[in-house]
Amino acid sequence: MMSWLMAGLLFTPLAWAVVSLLVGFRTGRWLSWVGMVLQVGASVALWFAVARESGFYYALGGWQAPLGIELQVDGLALTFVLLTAAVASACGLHAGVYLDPDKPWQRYFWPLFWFLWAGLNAVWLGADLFNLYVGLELITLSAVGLVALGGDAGALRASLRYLLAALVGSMAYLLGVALMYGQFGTLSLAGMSHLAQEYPGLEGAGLAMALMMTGLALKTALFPLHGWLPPAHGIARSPVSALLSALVVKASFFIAARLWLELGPNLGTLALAQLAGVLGALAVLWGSWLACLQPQLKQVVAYSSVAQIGYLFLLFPLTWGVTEAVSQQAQQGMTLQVISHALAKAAMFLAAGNLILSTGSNRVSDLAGVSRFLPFSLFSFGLAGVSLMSLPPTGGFAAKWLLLQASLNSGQWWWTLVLLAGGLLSAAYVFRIYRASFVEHSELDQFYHPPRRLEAIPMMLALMSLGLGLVAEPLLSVMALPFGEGG
Amino acid sequence: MSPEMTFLVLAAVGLPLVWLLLVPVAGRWLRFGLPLLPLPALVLALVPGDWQWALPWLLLDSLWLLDDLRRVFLVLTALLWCSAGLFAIGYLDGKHLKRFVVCWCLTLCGNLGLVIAGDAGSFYSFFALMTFASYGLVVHDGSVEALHAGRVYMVMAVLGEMLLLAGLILAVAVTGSGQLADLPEAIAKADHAHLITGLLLTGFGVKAGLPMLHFWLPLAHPVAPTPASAVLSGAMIKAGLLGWVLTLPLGHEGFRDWGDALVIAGAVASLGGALIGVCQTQTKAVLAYSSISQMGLMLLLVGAALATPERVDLILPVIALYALHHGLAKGALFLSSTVRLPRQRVSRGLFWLLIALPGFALAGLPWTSGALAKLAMKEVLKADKLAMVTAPYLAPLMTAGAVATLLLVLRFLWLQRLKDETGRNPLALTLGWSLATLGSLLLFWWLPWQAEGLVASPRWLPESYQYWPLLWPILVALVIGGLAARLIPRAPRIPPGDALVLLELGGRWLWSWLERPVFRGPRAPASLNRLWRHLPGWSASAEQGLRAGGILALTVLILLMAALL
Amino acid sequence: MAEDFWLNPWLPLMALATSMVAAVVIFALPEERHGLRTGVNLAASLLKLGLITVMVWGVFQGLEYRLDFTMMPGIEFVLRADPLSMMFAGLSAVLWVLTTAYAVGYLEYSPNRSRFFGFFSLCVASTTGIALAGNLFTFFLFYEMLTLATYPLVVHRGTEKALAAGRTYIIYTLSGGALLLLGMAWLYAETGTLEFTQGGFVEGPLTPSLAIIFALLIAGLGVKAALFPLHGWLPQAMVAPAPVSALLHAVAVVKAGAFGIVRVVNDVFGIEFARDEGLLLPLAWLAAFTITYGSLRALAQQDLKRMLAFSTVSQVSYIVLGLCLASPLGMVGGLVHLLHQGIMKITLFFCAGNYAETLGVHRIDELDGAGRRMPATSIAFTIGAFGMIGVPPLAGFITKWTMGLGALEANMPWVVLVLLVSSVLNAAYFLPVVHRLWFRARERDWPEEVRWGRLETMSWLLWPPVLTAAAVVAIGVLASFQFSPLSWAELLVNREYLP
Amino acid sequence: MSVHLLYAFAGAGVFTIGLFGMVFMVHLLRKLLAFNLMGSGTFLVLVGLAQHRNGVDPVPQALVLTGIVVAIAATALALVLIRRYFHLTGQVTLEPGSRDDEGHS
Repeated sequence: MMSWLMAGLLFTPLAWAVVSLLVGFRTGRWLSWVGMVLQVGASVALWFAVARESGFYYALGGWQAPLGIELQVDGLALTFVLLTAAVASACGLHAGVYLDPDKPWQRYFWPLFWFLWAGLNAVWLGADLFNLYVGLELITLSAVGLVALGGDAGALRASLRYLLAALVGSMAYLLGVALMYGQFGTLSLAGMSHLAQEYPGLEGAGLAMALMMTGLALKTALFPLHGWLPPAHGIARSPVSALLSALVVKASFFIAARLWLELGPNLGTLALAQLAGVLGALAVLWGSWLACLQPQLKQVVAYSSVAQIGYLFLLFPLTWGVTEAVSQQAQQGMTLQVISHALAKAAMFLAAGNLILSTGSNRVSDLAGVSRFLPFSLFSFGLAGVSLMSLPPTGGFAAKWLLLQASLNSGQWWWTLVLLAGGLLSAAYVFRIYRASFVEHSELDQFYHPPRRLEAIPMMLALMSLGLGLVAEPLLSVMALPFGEGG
Repeated sequence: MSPEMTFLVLAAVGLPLVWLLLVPVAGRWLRFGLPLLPLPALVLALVPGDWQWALPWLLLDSLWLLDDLRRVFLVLTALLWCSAGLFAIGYLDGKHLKRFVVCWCLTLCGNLGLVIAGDAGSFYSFFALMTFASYGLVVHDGSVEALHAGRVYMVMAVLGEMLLLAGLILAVAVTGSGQLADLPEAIAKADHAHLITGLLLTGFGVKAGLPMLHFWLPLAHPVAPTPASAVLSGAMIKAGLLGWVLTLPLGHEGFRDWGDALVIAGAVASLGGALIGVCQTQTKAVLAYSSISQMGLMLLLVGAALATPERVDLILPVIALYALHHGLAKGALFLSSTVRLPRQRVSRGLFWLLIALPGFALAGLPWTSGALAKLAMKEVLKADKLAMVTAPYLAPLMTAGAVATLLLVLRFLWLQRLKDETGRNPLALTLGWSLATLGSLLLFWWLPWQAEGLVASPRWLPESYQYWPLLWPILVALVIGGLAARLIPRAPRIPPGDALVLLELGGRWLWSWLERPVFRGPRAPASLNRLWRHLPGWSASAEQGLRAGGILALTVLILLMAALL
Repeated sequence: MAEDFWLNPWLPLMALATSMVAAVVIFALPEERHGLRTGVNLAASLLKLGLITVMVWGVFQGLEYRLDFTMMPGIEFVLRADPLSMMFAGLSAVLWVLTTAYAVGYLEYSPNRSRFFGFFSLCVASTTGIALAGNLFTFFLFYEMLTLATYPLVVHRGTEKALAAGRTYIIYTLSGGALLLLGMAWLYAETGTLEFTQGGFVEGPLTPSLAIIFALLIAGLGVKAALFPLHGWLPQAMVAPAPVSALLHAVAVVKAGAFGIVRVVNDVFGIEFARDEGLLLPLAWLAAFTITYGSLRALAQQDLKRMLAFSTVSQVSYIVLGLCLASPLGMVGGLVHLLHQGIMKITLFFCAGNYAETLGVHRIDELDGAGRRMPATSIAFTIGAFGMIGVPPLAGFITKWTMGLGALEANMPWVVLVLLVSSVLNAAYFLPVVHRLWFRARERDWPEEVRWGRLETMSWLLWPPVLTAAAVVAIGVLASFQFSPLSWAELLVNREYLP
Repeated sequence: MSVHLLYAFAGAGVFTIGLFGMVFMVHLLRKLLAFNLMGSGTFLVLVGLAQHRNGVDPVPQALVLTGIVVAIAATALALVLIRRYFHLTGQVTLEPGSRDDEGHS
């Protein structure tokens, strides 16, 4: 049973990727819907399995690490698998309608989409550093492909920039992995953590850590390494942007966070933790500020991602050298932030895509008068915006609340200011869009309402993000599912 | 309380309000209700027996009641409003009739209600209703003078209301209950007894024309429609007096200095008012100053009562008597100011007699209410029975007051003669005026006065030895008046409202200061605006720089992190 | 109602849901279905009024309605009905009915009505939520929701000015929300609970961090309550349509702030604790200054609604000031003003809207002679204005009287002086308007006159102000009646806060 | 110092050169080559360091094999993109200052 599930989660996407490479877009679409159902089913089944028993290690095909692929199935990984299933399905459904099936290059969409999904699952479930690297690369390459798919010069330029940045990041990470392996002789995170505890003060481990962290920060687009993100996310097709912003950047952050939580207590320093926090804070401020200045709708959303990613890096100072309870709060807050941002940002990009479809323009100022027609997508956009502003009862609020508590309880009150300022600045750019839609003097008297399905999907995502705060308690309980050896 | 009485009380206060409901539907016949409206109140005043009616759900736990003191005021108020209403039927043209009726009814309701109010909340409510509604009566005419007078009236009224509110709140805070009957004792015991006394004195003083708070009177009376002036001066001004009597700590020790201060204020009012009044050129302005002067005389009584607790029971009936006397007489005089004289000699003489008699009554002509009031006043203010510094001066003051009063009346008559309007009067107008005059001349004959046998009915007539003291001031005044008419070709002009002119200058300066930019809200400095304009551009180029140098930044970051670890 | 009626815990949620559901339905309705929309609106508002009435009766009998569930570790979502919440919920329910009716008339023939009424209902839902919130977190939730729901109403007209006002509004209120959030998070970190508790849950002694938390909470709430210097958004927001202004000023937004301050002082810190530790005195000074400042600014205004806005700035601080007196009567005065100010101010805004809609008049100096043209509206305005001044026997007087007594009870006589000065200033800016209405002759044509048959204006527009004006008189005259606002406030204070 | 360690150090050097190239080269193909240099450097370190510490170890060999596959895939993708980019624009650089954010949805 379990092996089927695990295989389903990793190999179905790969298989679907290969198969859909052989068929056209339309057939691929049918195929993919079936695949999505399978994926969602497998994810939910995994949830039940873990809830019934507990988390476990799983060696794929019976091959033990380091040569085989070892998977770590715990509450956190499960949460992210579920999140991926939800968001990727939503984006896939949206893309199936949104993309023009008659363009020849669209046939590559589904393979790339499935490769991406496979990479994501690999990262969530991966237990050793090298497999994480492979998953990461799989994600990167398919994401770049998706950005470039059928694009013009601008899209290509953006995707090239993205690719180069991501490759450099991967290399930095890989070099770090190499140093780590040289040092510890193992690739398993757990084992490494164990060894680091046993032999503190190993020279070279610090450099390895730095390389990995920086590489991952580059891939996560932490300020000031975020330059590649806004062009790529802004220029890609909306469903692709949604996938990229919601999930792809989270993958590298997920690895960074796991590294930090396992190795940080022994290898990290206060200065490093604070540096990460400061960069995160700067990302929040700078990203939000630039989002306020962008003339184009999707650029606003893309810069908003830069800002929201900044929040995530507050995890580093809030889990270093604090009590177990505070660290717990910070981790919970971070998980919620990842989830709520994923849902909200996906909703936002999809809604933005719909709005662009309706108005025929990507410019914020062309939204003038749109609110008169009460477009569904504007609502979705707004609801997602509420989550980004982290107002209650959204998941964003729950996350912010936990982070606030963590920073207050650990005495690092300065992060509260960042959290609050970030909320206000995000309000500034969200309301900029609203404001534009309320302008009354436009000549607009016709309005193209996109197909219902296109509009329903972002709304669903936005509502999920909105309701996340209401179900934060059960959600956090999934994350905190116990972890036992075996499997 | 019997149901009939309940109904009567409700009718007395409520009838004017009910009449209001007719305003939207009624036409020109609306005015015919005016004399009827106060009738239930009049009946109420004449039904013997004191009563109290507790209304715990109304306002702040209300109590309405009627006792002897209030009864006098109720008679005065109802009668005067009645005759003024009658007069108004003939006086009014159709202009702004509805508005006038609305204001009239509201003012009437307030004026009647405050008399029977027994608790601070309802008293103050009715008082305020009267104050604010009567604004409409003052500015009814809509002329520039009327509007100016209205503004002055309103400013002073608001100030008065606020002083009053402060005083009442302070006093009620001490008692804990809002009953007026408990107030004097509470004030006497309060920590801020003198503050409260001062607030109440000045608060009611605005209405009662206390010197330096009197400015609105000579402005408002001339411009208001005549029936309105009559009630303003006859009834409403007495509301202030009633307020004093009900709330000041009369009968309690410790306010002797206040008594002296009031006497001085009264002296200033009665003599100063007269002095300024004779310089006026409008009949109604003269009458207004006369009211100020008369209220000055009543101030003497209030001062004496405040200073001599043990004499309060004697003085209060005299105050009531004096108020009744002055109210009716002054009402009659005001009404007469717009009466046209008939052409025939005989009836013309009769008219002059009827016009002059209330005036002479004010001066204390024997066989009039004035004589009764003056005598009673003299009796209670005998120097040997009062323990005041100013006690010895009271008698001469009263005499001087009588002279001054008559001088004002003579001035009024003189100006009235100058106007020399002849013609027919509308019937209602004549009736109203006659009613007021007759009331002034005859009413007091029937009233059962009881003040320790002092002026007890039926011995209201002056004793023979009293004629001379009553008469000689009248003679002196006649002589002075005659001489003045001969010798002074034109009276020096003093604008109505005297010292107000200076105050208004100050007010204008203050207003111009308020309009300065300080109160217009802050503005961001220009440099900040400039910075704000350039910021987006700078940010965009910084972002371009970051994008280009991203990988360089990465290198630096690796090194930095390695150093930190 | 039986004590153990199974529906009891759900009543608060139902009251909340009526307007919420109404909002969703209205959003879903096509723009042209005006009749149906009006029906939904009115039905929902009446239904809610009924529910609130039931709860008021229950609360009066000592029942407590409560619904809670856990959202996050340690954070509960709590709805409950106690006397204070009933006071505010009752106000919003009553005025929602009237404002809805008014808005139906006001927006007749104007575009975007679906959007307007949808957000309008959301706004009311948030207000109800604020009223029924059982802990600070739930309060905050609806407080922020109110901010968001109001923005579309403020910018409804879509003009440059409206958009600028909306921007100012959102900047102010969201910043306030951020301060509130910080204070709330800190408070939670210090005390570990947020549940509104009778007598407060903050334990002495006063530490500096508690004092800062208090300041943060008050500042956050003070933005909406328009305490100086956080009042800047209010006068700008008056560009919104009149029903919205009415809602902003009378029912929802400023009241939410004031209500929040009441909650924080009473149920978080505890009135006695706050008083004894000297937290209230600075707040009282601030409120007193705001009262005076607002009135002074109102004096200089030429635009009627702008003047009313500054008047609100001044009046809302009465509530805070009354609370800060921390004496039974003072609190009664403050609390009762929560209702009184709402009803008086809504009357004034309705009337201002009527003048604007029927005559095209926006400025005070264009009002000459409006009393003849629109007597009913003008009478309502006059009553409202006199109420604001505090002329007896109207509602405002009851407030002033009670608060004045409370000030003396609390041994803060200077407050009486503030009350008087403010009354004088109120008179100084209201009386000239009243004078113009009634005692100035009309010399020019009205800027944009619209005729509505026999009545002076559309009946949808006419009746709401007339009714509220009648209420201003009634709640003043019948102040000691058993279910009057004053009695309710007394019940509240005697039962809960200063027994 | 063993020969393995020498490999590792050489690898670090190659990596640094590659990084340098990434930063300062403008031509896209050169950047791609620089990336490949970085990759090679990393692989050297991986193998060299591991052998130095743990003796003969098959794991790094396997890892490097995988890594090379990944690098080839990435290079291929980059080449496709660069080629198409050159066809569309005639450019071989991502010139700084150009507006990247125009275009379609």
